[in-house]
Amino acid sequence: MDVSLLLDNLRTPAILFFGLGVFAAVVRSDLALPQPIPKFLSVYLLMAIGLHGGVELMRSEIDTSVVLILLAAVGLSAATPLWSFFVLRLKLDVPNAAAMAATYGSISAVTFITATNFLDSLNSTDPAYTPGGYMVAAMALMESPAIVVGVLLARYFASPAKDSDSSSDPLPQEDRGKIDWGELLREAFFNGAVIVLVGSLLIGIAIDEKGWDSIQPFVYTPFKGVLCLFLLDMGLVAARRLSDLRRCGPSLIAFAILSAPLHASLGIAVAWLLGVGQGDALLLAVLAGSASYIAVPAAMRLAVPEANPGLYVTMSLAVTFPFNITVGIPLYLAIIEALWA
Amino acid sequence: MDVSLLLDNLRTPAILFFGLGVFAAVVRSDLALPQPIPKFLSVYLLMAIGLHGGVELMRSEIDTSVVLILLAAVGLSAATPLWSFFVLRLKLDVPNAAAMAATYGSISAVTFITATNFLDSLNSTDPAYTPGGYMVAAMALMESPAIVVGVLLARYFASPAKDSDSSSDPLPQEDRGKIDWGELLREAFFNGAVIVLVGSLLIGIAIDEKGWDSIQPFVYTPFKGVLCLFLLDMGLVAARRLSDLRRCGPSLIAFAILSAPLHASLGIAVAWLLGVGQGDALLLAVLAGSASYIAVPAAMRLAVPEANPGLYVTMSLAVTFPFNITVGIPLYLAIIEALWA
Amino acid sequence: MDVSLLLDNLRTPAILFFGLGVFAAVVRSDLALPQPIPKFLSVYLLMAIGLHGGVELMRSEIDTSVVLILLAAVGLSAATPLWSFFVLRLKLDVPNAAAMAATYGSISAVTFITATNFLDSLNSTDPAYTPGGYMVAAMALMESPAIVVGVLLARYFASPAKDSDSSSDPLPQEDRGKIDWGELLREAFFNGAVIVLVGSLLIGIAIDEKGWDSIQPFVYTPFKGVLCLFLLDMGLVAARRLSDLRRCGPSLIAFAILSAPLHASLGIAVAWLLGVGQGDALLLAVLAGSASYIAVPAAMRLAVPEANPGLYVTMSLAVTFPFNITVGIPLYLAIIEALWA
Amino acid sequence: MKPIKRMEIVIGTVHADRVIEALRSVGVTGYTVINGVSGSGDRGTRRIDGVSGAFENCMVISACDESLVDPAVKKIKPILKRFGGLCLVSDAQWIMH
Amino acid sequence: MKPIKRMEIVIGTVHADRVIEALRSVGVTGYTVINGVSGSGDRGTRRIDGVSGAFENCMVISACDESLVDPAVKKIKPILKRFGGLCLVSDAQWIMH
Amino acid sequence: MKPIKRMEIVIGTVHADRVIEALRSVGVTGYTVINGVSGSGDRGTRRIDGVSGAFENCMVISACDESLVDPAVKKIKPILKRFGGLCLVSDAQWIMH
Ligand SMILES: Nc1ncnc2c1ncn2[C@@H]1O[C@H](COP(=O)(O)O)[C@@H](O)[C@H]1O
Ligand SMILES: Nc1ncnc2c1ncn2[C@@H]1O[C@H](COP(=O)(O)O)[C@@H](O)[C@H]1O
Ligand SMILES: Nc1ncnc2c1ncn2[C@@H]1O[C@H](COP(=O)(O)O)[C@@H](O)[C@H]1O
Ligand code: NA
Ligand code: NA
Ligand code: NA
Repeated sequence: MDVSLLLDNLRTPAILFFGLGVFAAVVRSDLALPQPIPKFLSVYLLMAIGLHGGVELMRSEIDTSVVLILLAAVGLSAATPLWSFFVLRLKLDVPNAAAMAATYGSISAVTFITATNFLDSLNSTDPAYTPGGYMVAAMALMESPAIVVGVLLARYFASPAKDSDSSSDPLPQEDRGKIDWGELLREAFFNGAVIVLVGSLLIGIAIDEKGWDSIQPFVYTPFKGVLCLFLLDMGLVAARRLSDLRRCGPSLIAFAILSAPLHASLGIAVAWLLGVGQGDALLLAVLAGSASYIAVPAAMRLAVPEANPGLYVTMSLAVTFPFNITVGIPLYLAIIEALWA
Repeated sequence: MDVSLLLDNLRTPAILFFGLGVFAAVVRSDLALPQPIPKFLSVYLLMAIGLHGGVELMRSEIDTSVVLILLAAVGLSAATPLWSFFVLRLKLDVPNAAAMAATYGSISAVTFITATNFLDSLNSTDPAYTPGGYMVAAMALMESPAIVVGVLLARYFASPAKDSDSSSDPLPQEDRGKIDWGELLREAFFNGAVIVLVGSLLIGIAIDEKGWDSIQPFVYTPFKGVLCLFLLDMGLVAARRLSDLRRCGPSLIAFAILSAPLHASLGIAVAWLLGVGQGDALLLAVLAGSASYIAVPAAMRLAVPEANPGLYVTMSLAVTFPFNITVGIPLYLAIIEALWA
Repeated sequence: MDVSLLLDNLRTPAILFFGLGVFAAVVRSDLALPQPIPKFLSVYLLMAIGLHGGVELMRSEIDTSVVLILLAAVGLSAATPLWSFFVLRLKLDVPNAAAMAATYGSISAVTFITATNFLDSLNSTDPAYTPGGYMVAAMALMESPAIVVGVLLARYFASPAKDSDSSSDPLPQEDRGKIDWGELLREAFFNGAVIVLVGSLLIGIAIDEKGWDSIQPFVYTPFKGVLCLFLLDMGLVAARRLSDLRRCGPSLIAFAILSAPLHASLGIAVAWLLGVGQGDALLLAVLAGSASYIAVPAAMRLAVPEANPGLYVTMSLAVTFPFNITVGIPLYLAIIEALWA
Repeated sequence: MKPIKRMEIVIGTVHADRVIEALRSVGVTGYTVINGVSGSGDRGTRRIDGVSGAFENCMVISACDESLVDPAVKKIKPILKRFGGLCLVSDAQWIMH
Repeated sequence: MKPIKRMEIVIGTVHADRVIEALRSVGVTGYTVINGVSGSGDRGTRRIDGVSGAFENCMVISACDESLVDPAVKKIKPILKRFGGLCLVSDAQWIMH
Repeated sequence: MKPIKRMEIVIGTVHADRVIEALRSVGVTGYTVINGVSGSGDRGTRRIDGVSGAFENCMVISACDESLVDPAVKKIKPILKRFGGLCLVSDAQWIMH
């Protein structure tokens, strides 16, 4: 692996601020970006990436290869939870394995954004390094399928309800644990992150260049600076969860670290088969290799409340996310450059 | 009416984001911009519009027609609550009719801003389409009179206090319900929205071009993008109030929809008499036709607590505001273009 | 003193917004920027000033005079609390005198930023008016020493514990009041303000021009506008504390007003001895003359909880801060211009 | 003054609507909601840390007639059993105005 | 420990100063205020939805001597009658420190 | 239902970790924290005004077995003595789920 790629990545302002956040948490500083600032920043980032993707999509031509990429993206998001579930069942019970599988099948928008940022910072003149606007659509399409698959897994393999407490339970047996499908699908497809991302993408497509010019001083120009602030907070949050790792055990941590390059390699393989450029390939790798810590946890708390968020959020936030944005992104690009050469 | 104006308006990013917010609320998404973010954004918008108006005011010449516009604005804001009150009394008791009348006499800054944004998006080369900075002053002057008139109406037509509970009331009869004029005037003229708007206007007048250059990358360049984010939230808030409409009854809804073009027509008539340009005319129409949902409700909760905010806020926020920013603004401009032609 | 400097300063947008905040508080407006917006803005300002300082530092040459300035800064921050403590002991008990001394030994980042802003607004072509990036490092170095000195003073001169309540106290005598040095040093050197400032400074040094270009639309271009919004809030907060002044007594107020130009003069003297330019001299004056209201109070609440924040925060926030940003900055510059001429 | 019961329920914010609906369904229409609450219980620690609001709690406080407590509790218990949380009932005097 | 009364008042945030002044006027100087509270009562539902903070509630909690409750209630009642709200009084033990 | 004790502690947010650690050290693992609380007491008024969060309070509420109250109070008292605050204990019924 070309070590200069890794160093380049570690020297981008965004990653340095992530490191600052980690440092602050480790020395137990009282530094904090209290809620709802991080939530606000994440709405901003999703809106910005969605709009920009939509505008780019409008500017470019859509051919069959784009449709294939989008289909492949959905496929990856639905397939990775399946094998993950069975691997995770070796260590976890059904609800926890299903929630974790859904988490790792879905994607992390901030990892995607960080990868875009990294590609940009390379200042490459090769157009193959500029990802297409449809990659944002691919991201949007990958958020939800894993949620649905995860809940189906949790349901299908659910152990029969324990009877021990049925006497004290005022609800009829069949009422407990039933899936509310309307609610689940709403949560999967209409959760805040998906709505903002897809909505902004569509708005980016709908508006004309004049409209884009009028808003891009807010949604485009300051984007990378805002990302720094957001990653500062992510560093704080991720590092503060490090102490929870002990309770998770080494096999889970191994899964969290190994599944990232594994899933990313799947993404790279698909990208290679589809013959897309290096930029698109990196983003597909990052989408496949990243794990959700916003949309999926929110959905799991509703649909699989038996699962322990102390496991699936901790893994995706404190292990997979830092791995991907520091080492993963340059590593995947190194693999791609070797293959594409 | 020129339907292309309507479509132009519906395709501006700001209106599309309003629609996205409405959609998210209708599908019961968990999307939210939690407090105090919306409050922060509204302070930003008022500050930005005030500063820009002040700077424009400084750059332009002030003649008697400007003074006449300002006087007309105050007149409209004080007169519309009067007739509204008597119409509303057909359906509502005194406190509710008074609070509603005040709401519709006052103005909605965001509707004003959206109209400015719309004028701008027309990219017209005709200088008559560029409103003067004094229109911001007109807006500032229209916020408060309606509040005072509303409270006076509530007081003047107040039913005598019911005696039924006087025995359990430890306060002497005359103490209850007395207006605290100091508090009322403070609320009318010094509420947060008025202070920020008027203060920023004056600061815009006081600073020189160098000062404006130093702050406009924050208060001017990103303005239209921030408006999108704010309207996303407004869409959420307005649509979440739609369910309260049932309790309000059709006559109130009819008032909320009809009073907007009616008051706007008054504004257009005045503008026509004063011979101002199309831009100024549209803004005067929008000021007259819009209803408050920030400053007035805050004042009414203090001065007319007997009135039910479930009525006056719901009407202005969930009916009049969406009507104005989607259909109203292009409609009023179409009328103006027909008249001015 | 050149009165035009004073008027120039009072006409900068930032100071005018501070005045607007004061006005709003005095007329008891309900205007507010609720938490955590001010906290968010202060993180932004520290991040922005740190990054810019780091980048400037990288661009300039570091010579021995820079090292001397930094040493002088630390010296000022450690020395001013000493004499302040003994003066304050005339009126205050040990904990309050120590906390107040620490407050006045440390610095106010927003005063520093306002001074930078003021220098910038002068549009001077003389390079001596452009402060070096190392002045941000000087500021960062001055935050913490005063905290340590203050706590040492509180400890060294502490009165022996009162025995009257020892019977009801379940902890052994020696346990109460013991300093937790680990915690104190963490609070002094790793508190949020210091971390963000120093971290951003180092990141500013670490990144290259490309990295700076990518983030400066967020951290540099809108900076002065954000400062306006922040000073609006500072005006509100400072003026709302004015009512607490009565309880503080005239001698404390005299200290708060007089120590500012006194300490600033010390800073000017040091700057003069070191032969630095007018810009650097002004910033050193402002650092010496300003008092902390974020980092130090947070540390004092932990380490000297017996001290009354109603005294030390009120003095620094409601007296010294307004004095410095309105009158102090132009006054110090006038002195500097007279001396340097 | 009138003696009433004070119910105090801690529940994940995402589940709060269920609790409020349960209260309404038995006739409890007065309640107060405190948002942005964190805590710790059988199911671990719930922080309000950045990023997602999914682990935020809220506290619902309701003063109601003693006769409504039993039906309300019957409805709320299964929600707490499924999603975790806490329900306390205590005595208080209601100042009638 | 010392037995005291715990007063718990829900009031619109814009009216909170009145309640606090009422408490102070009868000698209650210790209180705690929780902001950003929503709820529902006789006068409908109060959300903390965007835009305006005009419909936000807050909760004022005060532990005070039994003898202060009656005068405090006398002052607070008319405020609640005019602007809506809730006042509960319950028993508690105060841990003296 | 099970009778338990309800502890309610107001403390500066910067000191909250001490209180929670004290609770945990005696075996109280269930608690709820309300942040962003202001108030007034012997040591003056604590606003949540801008700039610094150093003067914010928080409220820690814990329902626990009567037997845990005394050891918890023993640990919490010195914290309150040193940093100020309030601790109330009252009776409640815990709805077991
Ligand atoms: N004993 C308790 N006292 C106070 N709050 C509690 C207690 N137990 C649980 N909670 C609250 O209820 C939430 C969910 O509890 P649990 O389902 O037990 O994890 C926790 O995060 C706490 O906020
Ligand atoms: N029974 C109740 N229990 C808890 N909170 C209440 C109750 N009744 C009213 N409230 C609170 O007091 C506020 C005003 O009540 P009201 O004046 O009855 O509309 C409501 O928005 C609730 O937050
Ligand atoms: N009697 C009381 N009732 C309610 N809250 C109190 C009371 N006394 C103190 N507090 C709270 O505890 C905090 C610290 O109290 P103190 O140490 O007495 O200044 C205050 O800021 C209040 O929030
Ligand atoms: Na994935
Ligand atoms: Na109007
Ligand atoms: Na100083």
